[in-house]
Amino acid sequence: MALLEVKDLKVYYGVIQALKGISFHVDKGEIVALIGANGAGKTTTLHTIAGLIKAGSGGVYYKGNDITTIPGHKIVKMGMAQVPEGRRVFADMTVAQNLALGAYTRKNKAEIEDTIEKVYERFPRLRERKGQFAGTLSGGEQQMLAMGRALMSHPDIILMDEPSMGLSPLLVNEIFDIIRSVHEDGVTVLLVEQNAKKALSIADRAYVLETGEIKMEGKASDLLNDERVRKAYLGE
Amino acid sequence: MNFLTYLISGISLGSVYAIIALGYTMVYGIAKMLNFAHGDFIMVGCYAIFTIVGAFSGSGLGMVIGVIAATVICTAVGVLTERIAYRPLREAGSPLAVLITAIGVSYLLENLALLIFGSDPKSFSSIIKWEGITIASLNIPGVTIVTICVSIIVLVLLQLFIHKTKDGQAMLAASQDRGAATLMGINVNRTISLTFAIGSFLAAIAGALLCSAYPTLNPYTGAMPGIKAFVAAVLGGIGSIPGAMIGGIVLGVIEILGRSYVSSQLSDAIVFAVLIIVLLVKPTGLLGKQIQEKV
Amino acid sequence: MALLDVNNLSISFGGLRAVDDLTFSIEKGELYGLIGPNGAGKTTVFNLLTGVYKPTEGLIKLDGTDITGHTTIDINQVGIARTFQNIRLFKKMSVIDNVKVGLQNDKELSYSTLDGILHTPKYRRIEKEIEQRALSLLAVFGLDEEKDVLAANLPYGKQRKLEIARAMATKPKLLLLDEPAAGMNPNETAELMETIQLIRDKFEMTILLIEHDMKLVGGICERLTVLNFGRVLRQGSTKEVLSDPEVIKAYIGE
Amino acid sequence: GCGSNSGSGSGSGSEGGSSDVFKIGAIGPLTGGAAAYGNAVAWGAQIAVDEINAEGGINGYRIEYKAEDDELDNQKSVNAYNTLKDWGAQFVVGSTTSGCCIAVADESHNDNLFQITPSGSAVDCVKYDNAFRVCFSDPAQGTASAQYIGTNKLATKIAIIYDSSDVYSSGITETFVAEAANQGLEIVSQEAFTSDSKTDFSVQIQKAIDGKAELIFLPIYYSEAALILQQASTMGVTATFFGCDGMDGILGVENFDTSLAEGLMLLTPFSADATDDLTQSFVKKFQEAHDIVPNQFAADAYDAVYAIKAAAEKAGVTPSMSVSDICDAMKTAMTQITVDGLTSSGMTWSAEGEPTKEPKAVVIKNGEYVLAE
Amino acid sequence: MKKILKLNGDLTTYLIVIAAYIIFEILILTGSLSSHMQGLLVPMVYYAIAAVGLNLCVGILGELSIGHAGFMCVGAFSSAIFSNTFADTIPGGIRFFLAFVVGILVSALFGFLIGIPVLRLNGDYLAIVTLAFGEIIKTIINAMYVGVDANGLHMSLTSASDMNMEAGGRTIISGPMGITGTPRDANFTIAIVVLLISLFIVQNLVKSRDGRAIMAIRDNRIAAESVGINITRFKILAFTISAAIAGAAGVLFGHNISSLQATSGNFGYNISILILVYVVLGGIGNIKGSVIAAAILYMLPEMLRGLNTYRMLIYSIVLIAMMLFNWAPSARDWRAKVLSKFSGMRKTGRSSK
Ligand SMILES: Nc1ncnc2c1ncn2[C@@H]1O[C@H](COP(=O)(O)OP(=O)(O)OP(=O)(O)O)[C@@H](O)[C@H]1O
Ligand SMILES: Nc1ncnc2c1ncn2[C@@H]1O[C@H](COP(=O)(O)OP(=O)(O)OP(=O)(O)O)[C@@H](O)[C@H]1O
Ligand SMILES: [Mg+2]
Ligand SMILES: [Mg+2]
Repeated sequence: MALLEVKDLKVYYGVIQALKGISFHVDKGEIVALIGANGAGKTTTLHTIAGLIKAGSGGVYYKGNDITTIPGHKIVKMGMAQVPEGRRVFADMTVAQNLALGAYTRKNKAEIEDTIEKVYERFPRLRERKGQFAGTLSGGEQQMLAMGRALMSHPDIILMDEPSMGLSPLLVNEIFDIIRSVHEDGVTVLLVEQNAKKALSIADRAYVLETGEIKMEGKASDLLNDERVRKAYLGE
Repeated sequence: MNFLTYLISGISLGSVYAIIALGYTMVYGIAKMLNFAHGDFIMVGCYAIFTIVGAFSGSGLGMVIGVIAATVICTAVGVLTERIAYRPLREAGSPLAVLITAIGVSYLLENLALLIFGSDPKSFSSIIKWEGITIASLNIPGVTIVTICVSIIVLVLLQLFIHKTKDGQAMLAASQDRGAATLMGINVNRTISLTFAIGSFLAAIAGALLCSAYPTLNPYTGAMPGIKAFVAAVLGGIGSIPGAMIGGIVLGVIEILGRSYVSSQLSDAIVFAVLIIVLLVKPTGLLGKQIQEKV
Repeated sequence: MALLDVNNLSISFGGLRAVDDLTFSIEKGELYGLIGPNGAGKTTVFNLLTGVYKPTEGLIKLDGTDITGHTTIDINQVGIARTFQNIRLFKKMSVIDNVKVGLQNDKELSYSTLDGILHTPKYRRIEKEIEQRALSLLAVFGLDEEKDVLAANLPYGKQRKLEIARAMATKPKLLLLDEPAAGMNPNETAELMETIQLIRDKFEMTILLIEHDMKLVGGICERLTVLNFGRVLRQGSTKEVLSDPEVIKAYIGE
Repeated sequence: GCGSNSGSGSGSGSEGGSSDVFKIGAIGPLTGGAAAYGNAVAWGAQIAVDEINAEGGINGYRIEYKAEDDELDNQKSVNAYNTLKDWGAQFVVGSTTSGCCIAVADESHNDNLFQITPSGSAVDCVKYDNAFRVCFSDPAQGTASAQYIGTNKLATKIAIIYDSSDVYSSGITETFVAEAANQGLEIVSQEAFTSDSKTDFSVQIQKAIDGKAELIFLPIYYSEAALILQQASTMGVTATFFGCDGMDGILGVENFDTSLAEGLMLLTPFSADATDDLTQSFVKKFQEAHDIVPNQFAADAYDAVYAIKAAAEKAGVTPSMSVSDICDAMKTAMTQITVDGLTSSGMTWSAEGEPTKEPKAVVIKNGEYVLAE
Repeated sequence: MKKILKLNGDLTTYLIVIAAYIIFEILILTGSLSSHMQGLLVPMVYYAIAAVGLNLCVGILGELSIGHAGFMCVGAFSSAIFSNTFADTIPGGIRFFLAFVVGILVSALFGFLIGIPVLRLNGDYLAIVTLAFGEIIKTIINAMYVGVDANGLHMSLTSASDMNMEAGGRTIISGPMGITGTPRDANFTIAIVVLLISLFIVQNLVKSRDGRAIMAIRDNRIAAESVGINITRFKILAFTISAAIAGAAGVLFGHNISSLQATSGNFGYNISILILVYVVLGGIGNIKGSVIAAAILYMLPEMLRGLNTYRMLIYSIVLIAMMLFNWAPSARDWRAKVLSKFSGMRKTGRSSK
């Protein structure tokens, strides 16, 4: 059974239809990439799954439960975390406070401490900037914070919305390494990326989203070699 | 000597503003809305105490029950108001929409009170019977001492709550980015309800102290202190809890000193003029932190 | 003479020296890149150049005029315009109005407040011209079709383009672009590269850009400065810099 | 609703109306911060109307009565007046407060509609010949108070606490101060408060103490006075307090510790504790209906309705006459009547609209009003 | 096609106003409008004017002001002083015109002077300072005595006698009593003309360079600076015009009633808020909406007079309900659905976001 399944999802912004009935699934332990051009509806998809936007019709199923109408905060408790587009760190709070909020759904203090330590190990820059207000961090630092914050909830699945945006090449590589290692720790990943090459290279499977519809799907390695994908998304 | 007397009067008045401002700033800082009905929540609390104490004909027990019942009633009114009138507008994209609704709620509460309790003023019997302390013919009224103590306790508790508890952190998070807060697993609606619950709970306490210090009650009792407390909250720095406390005291002292040394007709103008000057010198209030927007 | 001359520029935030003793210069007509790891101080340099922050030390000269410590508004008049890392459009205004705001200080396109209120013939004539100028700028980015859309409703990539169009409308001598390709896919990036070159050639602007996309940097920048911890790590021609082992180690990786 | 109003207002305009009843309208703040005064007027007049109707009306015609809210706002007061006019009112009791009353008087003068204000005490309230009042004018009260204090040698050092944002209060204060000089009284402090800051009076009271005032003059309304008395008692004030007609009602403030008002003197034409039958029956009816003790506003309004009755009967007006004709007849009749009312017996009116009545000085003893001397 | 529609957006505003004017005039002429309704017309219009002015500040400039009643107050008093002083020397029509000039200039001056320091503040801090200014103006006028005698103007902030006027001097402002006996020059026609002019100024301004600069500042101050927009200049420009329009409303206010006082009920912060209610309910930045909302909301409590004591209660409930209906996203979605059902032809409706 799929860990996360989206069935015929339609989403509207007022009269604009952003998603025109998309279906896909993510199995436990997979990395699934969702690629597509600007405005294709990737962020909309993630927001709808996480319960931030109401679905027009269709359904979202997670761990066998219908979560289409479940409020966002409860979905997080069910073990889903998200690294949102544009980072959305809590600007007036310190790095440490941001991380602590990431563990909002968790109770065990010792375990939380443990996770914080792990996050700091992954992102030494965050340890250096512990006490700095998140709003004054550089773009890359904020991205690390957003990622660390999502990891704090110890999720089963993590949805990432363009985690490499605005990062230096070195860090992009690092971020993908981190995604890989997060995945190796047993976290399922749904990855939205503009950097299709990198995304496809670490993903198991992938979907291509175009103007609200899924246009292609398949094994990531196959898509990486697909002529159309290469032309449209890899710039070759 | 006189100066000291006035200073004490100022602190007395200021302590009442301060305790109101604490509740105000709580809602203001977290829900990011000017709850213009806050003053009227206070009035609701006053009437609750008045009615219940009256029913128990002024026995000591009546006071206690009165205050407890008032906090319960106020909290309920606050939470209900938020649920019915403010929550549907939260995603409307304009804090002004909620502001206007709050004004509607303010009218509603005032006119309800007018219908239920009538327009005639009622005299409130202070719930604090203590005369206070007298040092060399200077009397510090009991109400003032109690009000200041309560304000300080509230201040400390609020600070601890916001900075040390999960719910407090959730409030801060929700105040900055509700979507991101949801992604942390925070129930934003519940958090904001909680904020209103605390704010209105404090309104009841403030009401008890306001009416003990200035024992008269009519449907509009809360309006002016509410506005003054709002001014105090801004003077202290929006969203800053210690700021609200200091802002309240400073406002009270300025009002009284202005009235005694400059002009009793123009004391309101003096208060507001000082506010303007402070804000021009320190654009985010006394304790407000200037958060620079990262470009 | 260089168009932009930056000498020993520094700024501190609290204890942090975000930009530390930076010196570089850009010739007229150059396409210059500013790269470096996240948090190296690149955006801060832009903020210093445009007067958002006042430098703790150092000197900035544009076309021979000292602009150190001047206000953003003055600096724009002297000839620097920019885009922002976190897009800053006039969201509740239409696409074309965003560009028209950029034309605000054009002497040829100005009329008095009274003309504006009374909608005098002068107003009509000049507004027509403004409209045309704005449209032709939008056309450069293929945004003319969407001229009446609210800026907030544009997809991300187009928002970035609109920001560039708006900055160009102020007719700057030097255009600063902060990560123009962020959030774009390779195809869109390639398109953008062409547009940037076109801007330089056709509009005779000098361009300083910050970018993490090495394809773009390598493809269009002539010279680079690499910042690391606020200090210059390496400076020189693109080819040299990108193959420098230190730069690779600190920034590019692999 | 408006539909029905505009119906009755149309056609014949406001002239006449249904010809078998008299219509009396009252205006005052029924909501808002001054609602206590407006409601007192509305209810006081209502009692008079009910009594008159029970006894067969005016000249045999029943009275219809209606009160309109003005929220203490001049413009709204005019709106209220217009509503009453549309309704067909031939007599207006109001407005309750001075500012509103002046604004309305301008309208009623244009329409030549008879107006009698129970409590609009500013001079200009009755500047037109169609307008009369029941209460004393501000100057009259200020002067009378100073004279009373001077003649009875109550004190020589006087402190004043007044509401500088209120027409009534500042009007009395001004004439009081002027007359005080003639009476050889020394004003040791004259401190104001405003409608926006009427919770804390410590400064004003302290200045009175510092000035060693023997008497504190409070030309203000009872709701603020109640608060001042409470604060003064905690500050240990020993001076006598002296108020005007607005002070009446202080004993009626629910839950008020009347011992605080012990010794308070006020120059008022009405006291709810008076033992005469008229007062007693009025107070009883009022309390039954509204659960509170009536104050001088209510009494003034009651008297205003009886003044209308007396004048209307004197002039022999009928509902079928036009509003303007009624008014003209009333103008003359008002100067010819004598009314024994709650606020004075043997009240008469001058053509200027001013009443002639004896102010009573009362003092509060054992929680009750007692005639002074 | 689109362009014509857009142009019509402004035109409809004028048309609505003119149509309303004609309808009311016909009703008056045929005698079918009650005096109550007739008396409401001028106030309704001056509140609409004030709302248009405030919308310029709140909707276009994006700065919350809760002190606009203060500008109305300044406009009302300055013009009333003028009219009172020259009541006998200048004939009615010209005098009223000059009164407008005086009222507008003085309130514009206040707007300008207050704007300079105040507009440096942000958001709610600015709001509270405008509130403070409004209250200061009100308090001072309320305590002010002004009179003229042979020696010229006299002023006092304590009492009439402190002005030390010679006998025969005339008091113009008499403390809390304010000004009485101002000639009642205002009428519905003039009010409508002033409203049309205010609409013309604001709507045209919005479509000009300066208007765009003002809106740019509202949307993103930092970006506006980056393209060389002089923030202070345009903020003050907008604020001053906004104050001047409020002042014009004040002139009508002062000349529509004989007794003018600076009470809280006339010019206090709650009146500023009342005007803000019109602006928000009508739609922030929507000039036409302000006019309509002001008209409806001013009329509403008056129409409810029949409900007696329940009047203000019902009013408050209606206000809350209207806000929820107009602003709540759920209500908006619902309305959009209903609308699209009704007008199947207009399939391609534009999103309002
Ligand atoms: N709040 C909104 N209101 C109206 N339209 C919106 C809104 N948010 C998104 N859209 C539109 O919905 C469509 C899908 O947007 P979405 O943000 O999901 O795209 P995306 O694939 O994440 O793009 P990007 O790569 O730019 O992040 C776009 O056309 C966008 O303009
Ligand atoms: N206003 C500020 N207050 C405190 N620190 C700041 C401020 N602005 C920037 N910084 C710090 O200065 C450093 C440089 O930031 P800057 O934004 O210039 O980085 P950058 O090179 O643009 O990085 P990126 O590529 O991630 O955008 C960062 O460490 C950042 O946290
Ligand atoms: Mg996206
Ligand atoms: Mg940067």
